[in-house]
Amino acid sequence: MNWLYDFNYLTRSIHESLAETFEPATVTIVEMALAGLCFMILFALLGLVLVYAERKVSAFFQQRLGPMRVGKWGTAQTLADVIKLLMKEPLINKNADRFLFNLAPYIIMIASFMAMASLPFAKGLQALDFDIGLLYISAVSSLGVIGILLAGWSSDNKYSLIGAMRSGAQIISYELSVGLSLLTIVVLTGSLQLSTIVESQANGWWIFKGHIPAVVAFIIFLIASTAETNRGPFDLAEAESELTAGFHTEYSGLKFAFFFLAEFANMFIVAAIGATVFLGGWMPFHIGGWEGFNNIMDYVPPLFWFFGKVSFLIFMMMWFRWTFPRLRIDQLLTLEWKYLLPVNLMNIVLMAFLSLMGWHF
Amino acid sequence: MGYQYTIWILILPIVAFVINGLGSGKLPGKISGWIATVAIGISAFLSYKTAFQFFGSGSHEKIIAVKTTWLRFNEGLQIDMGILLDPISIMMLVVITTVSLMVFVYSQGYMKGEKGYDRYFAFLSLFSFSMLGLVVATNLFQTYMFWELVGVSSYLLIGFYYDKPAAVAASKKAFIVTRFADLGFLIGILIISFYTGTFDFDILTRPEAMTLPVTATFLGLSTMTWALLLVFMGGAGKSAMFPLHIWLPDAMEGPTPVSALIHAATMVVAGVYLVARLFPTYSVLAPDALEVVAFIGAFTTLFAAVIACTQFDIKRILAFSTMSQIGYMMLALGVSGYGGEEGLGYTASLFHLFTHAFFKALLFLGAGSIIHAVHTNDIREMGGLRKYQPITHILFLIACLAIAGIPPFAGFFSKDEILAAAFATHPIYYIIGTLVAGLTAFYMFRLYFIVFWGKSTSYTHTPHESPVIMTLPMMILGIGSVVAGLIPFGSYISSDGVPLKGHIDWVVATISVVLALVGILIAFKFYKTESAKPEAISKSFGAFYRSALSKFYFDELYIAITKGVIFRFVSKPLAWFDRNVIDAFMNLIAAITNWVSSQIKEFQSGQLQKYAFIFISGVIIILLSFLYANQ
Amino acid sequence: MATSAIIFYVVATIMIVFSLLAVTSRKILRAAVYLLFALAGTAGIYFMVDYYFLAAVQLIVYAGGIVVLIIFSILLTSHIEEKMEKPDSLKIILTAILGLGGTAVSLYVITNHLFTPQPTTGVEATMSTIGEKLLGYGAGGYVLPFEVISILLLAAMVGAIVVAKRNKPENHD
Amino acid sequence: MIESVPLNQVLIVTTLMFFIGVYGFLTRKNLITMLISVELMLNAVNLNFVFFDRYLFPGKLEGHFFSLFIIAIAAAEAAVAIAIFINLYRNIRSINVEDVNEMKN
Repeated sequence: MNWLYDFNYLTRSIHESLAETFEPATVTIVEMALAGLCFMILFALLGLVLVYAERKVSAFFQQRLGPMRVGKWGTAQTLADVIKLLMKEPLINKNADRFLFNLAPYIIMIASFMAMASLPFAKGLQALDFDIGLLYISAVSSLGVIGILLAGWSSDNKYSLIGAMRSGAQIISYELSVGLSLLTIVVLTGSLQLSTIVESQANGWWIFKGHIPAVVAFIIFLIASTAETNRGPFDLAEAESELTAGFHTEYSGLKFAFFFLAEFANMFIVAAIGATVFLGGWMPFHIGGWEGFNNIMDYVPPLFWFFGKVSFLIFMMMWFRWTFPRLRIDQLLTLEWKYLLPVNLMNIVLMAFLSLMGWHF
Repeated sequence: MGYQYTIWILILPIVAFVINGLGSGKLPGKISGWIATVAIGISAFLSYKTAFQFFGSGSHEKIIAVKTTWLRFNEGLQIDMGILLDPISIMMLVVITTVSLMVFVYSQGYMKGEKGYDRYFAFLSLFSFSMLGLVVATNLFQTYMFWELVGVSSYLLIGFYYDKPAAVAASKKAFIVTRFADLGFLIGILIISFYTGTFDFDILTRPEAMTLPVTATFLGLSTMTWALLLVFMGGAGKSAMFPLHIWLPDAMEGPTPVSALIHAATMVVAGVYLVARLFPTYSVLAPDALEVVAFIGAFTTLFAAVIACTQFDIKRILAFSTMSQIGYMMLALGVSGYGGEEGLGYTASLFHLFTHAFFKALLFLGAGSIIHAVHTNDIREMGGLRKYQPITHILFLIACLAIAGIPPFAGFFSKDEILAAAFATHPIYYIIGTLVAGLTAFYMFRLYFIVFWGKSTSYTHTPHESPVIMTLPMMILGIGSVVAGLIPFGSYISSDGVPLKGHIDWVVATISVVLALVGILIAFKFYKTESAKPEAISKSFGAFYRSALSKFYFDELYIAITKGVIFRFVSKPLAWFDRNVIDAFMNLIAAITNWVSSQIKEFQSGQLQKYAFIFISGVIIILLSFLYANQ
Repeated sequence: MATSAIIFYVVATIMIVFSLLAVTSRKILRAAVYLLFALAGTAGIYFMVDYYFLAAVQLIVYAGGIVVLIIFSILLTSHIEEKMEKPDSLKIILTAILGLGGTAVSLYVITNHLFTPQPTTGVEATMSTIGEKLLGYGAGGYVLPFEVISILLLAAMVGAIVVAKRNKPENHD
Repeated sequence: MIESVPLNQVLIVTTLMFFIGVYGFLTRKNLITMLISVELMLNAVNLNFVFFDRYLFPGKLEGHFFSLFIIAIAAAEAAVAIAIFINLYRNIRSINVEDVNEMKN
């Protein structure tokens, strides 16, 4: 059962067994393929689970049942939806730029994939672990906006274009706050490497250890990452009453599914980042001095801790979506540039001061 | 104890100039006047201190108090800036600061309420600075620079009322005439420095320097003679010697205190000072030049005195009188020899300069006081002023007696020495000098009687005595006019530094005093009360009188020469040449440039991509050539 | 042939092809997207030479920043139906000759020059060394250019805002 | 990669990229596409710096920092350039380089 706690055993044994039969170059390729396959499966599963979760959560908040017909408690509803989407005819506008139109969803997907590649799911379960981890994630996640802009432009549709512009402005703006709130914690860890960040929380999560600035940063992170993923209450880019469906109005079938999937994947990614940076990643919950309690917590495998925290954050974001009314574009930008960003800058200075004085735990 | 503090004598006025100049129009009330006055007052105090220290020490050697190198041409030739102290420069310092201080104080009353009060005191301070710098110059070049500065301040002050066309014209005239003279001065300096390799007075006037190997000749005279003549030309321009005198009468357009300071007591004697400064050089290397100095001096003194007898403008009379007196000084320098008793003329000249400064400044300030009271310059509109201005009257009388050479007033002693020096060398000059002494007494008392006695004119408003701030400086100068002659001048200042025992030549003195008394008597007869006699006598002189009244038509002559000859035969052809040859050449060049640029303007199309194309092609070509060269 | 070499050749080919497409495509947004691919390829090469930080910066600034800016400006200034006119063929020929000539000269130099590596013992391009060097003021520190560039960026930001700001119509009431 | 690909070959890539940028800069008329070409050239230069640094002076990181600063400056340049383009478009309704001749005459 060791592999449940440290995946290094598992990966090492896979690597060794492969190395016995193949050449080194082939080993590398095969390992890459395997990792890719795993991520694809994860992606698909995420889509299935999260779409179902969203429906159920929205139903919960609206005091109704949600999907109940397909499968037990409607569990197979998403699967049915997938089949429906696959069967749909892919339509393209007459004047649309076909190449870009087809390219856009892939760019968004690729960006999500690349970001996911460096997430630490559990000890040793991390595809890419280099010392620029957090920077890398914000770098590749910033690529997604290009897909949105391309989609909006190439659809040859005014609503799509306006939706894309709104979305682009929103993502670029809130990327700043996300990055800065993460930097607030990086000041404490002294490293961008995700595994190091997780290790540094072995004796307590940063949200507890980092005093008030960490809490402020966490709140800002939650708000900004919700906005960055274009989710409500910041989903004005696809405000159906104004813009029908925003940048993906013209998409149908599988490509629409890609956008849909990418949205949930992005939600997962930001939740995972938040969990990793603020909530200790796969580290179990410990309370200083309570040896027995801590031992019990250690028995829970890291994978569960990680997905538990991520689920909590995703639940929070869904909660937001179904509770808050939608913002106007000017309110959206005012919130970012006039409130979040200045507060964030002050906060980071404060945190640097705390870190310099060694006042954190 | 050193003399380093003498630098403050120069610095204070320039500081006052800067403050007043920068604050012009912004300084409150009359503060600018006080700034300037306090500055010059401290300068005056320091000058007296210097004088006591220097003359008290008994040595009359030259002292370089301050010295810095300003320009360095080569190892041998460099231009210094510094302060040279010797008897004559200290004497000049005392004179300038004293008269300046009096004039500054006086001006505060005279200029009260005038527009440009700040500007006036700024310029006056600049003038004081320049004049002080001029007299303490250690070398010819520094002299020249301050000489020009003096010219500029004079120009600025003559043209002080720049909204008056006459003042503007007068300032331009003064500037152009003196500039013309200064050109000679500059050439003279260049020749001297070329042959001697130095600008330093210390070397130039040292007795050893008299053996400088100056053998080159030009037109039969040695180059040194030419050079010194040219230097004298500069001096003559500043000192309004014939024939460069024409600017001085017109310069009276400036404010009267300015005339007192610049055009009577200080600047106009700069020429005398310059010749005196270089006197050993003149005396040994160029006796011929001294002859010229003497001749010009003698001619001017007579010439100006004659004109002065005929004028009616109070300030012009004084201006001609000034010319006449400076002519005296030049005459004395010209007849002087170097060393011992021979050098009497040198001492006399500077002595007269000294005494003249007091009484001529007093005369001008008195004239200013009168003008202040009656608002006119024409003496025919004055008369009987002794009742209204008793203090001015007394002081003016003292000054007149002093200039007329009546003992025991200051002018008597200095004039007597000049006449004695002339008597000892050139009898002709002596006769002229004595004659002029009589004429001087006549025209001064003509002025005096007309203004203060004469008919009582009815004034539009009653003239009043000037305020204390104006009469006080006049009183001090009045005291100076009385006692200045009693100073044993010869024991302080002599041509070779050895004290000269001053004594009065009784024969000469008696003759000149008698002549002066005769002049006064005639003036008394003619002008004490209104009479027809002057009219009749002037009629009997006929053409001579009329030409003297018109200043012997010199202004007209100059205009005729410049307009008729220079403009027509020189300037016009030059202008033609300039327009049709030089300009045409320029136009040709411009046309060629125009043509070429129109041919190549395609390169400047404003098209960024063309530029980039050419740029990158050039880079590749250069790269290729490097490759080829490295093969 | 080593795996990394194969990957390099593939990436290099992609970069060159997309560069060519970026400068020849007649649809402006496509040109921008091709540029994005070329720049992303560059980032890949930075990854391959172990300059992770530079690669991430390349992605953030170039791909995520400049290309997004360019796409934004395209969205604001062009329409989807616009197709850029083809430049006149003389211009193309002249420029192609110039480009080929330049390439030939450069390639000649590159292939004929013997590059000799300097055996230096140095530092790895890890985050901490980069951070220390960027803010180091001793030998090998880059704090001065770092600060200068921060000023430059500020100036560029202010300048861009001022230039692009729409002048408010003045209210004369 | 450093061991398996010689420097000459990687430099060929950057050279090609650079001159493709030059070609684009000279033939394109739209200012944005010209900017794209400039970015290509800058990118090629960056690559050159990195390659020289990595191959010839390993461990010095000088080329690395050069590239870093070039990227920063390119960002500033692009921001200002695009601000100018947008203002230009607002004023003359075109971002064609040949139409920008209001100041000429």
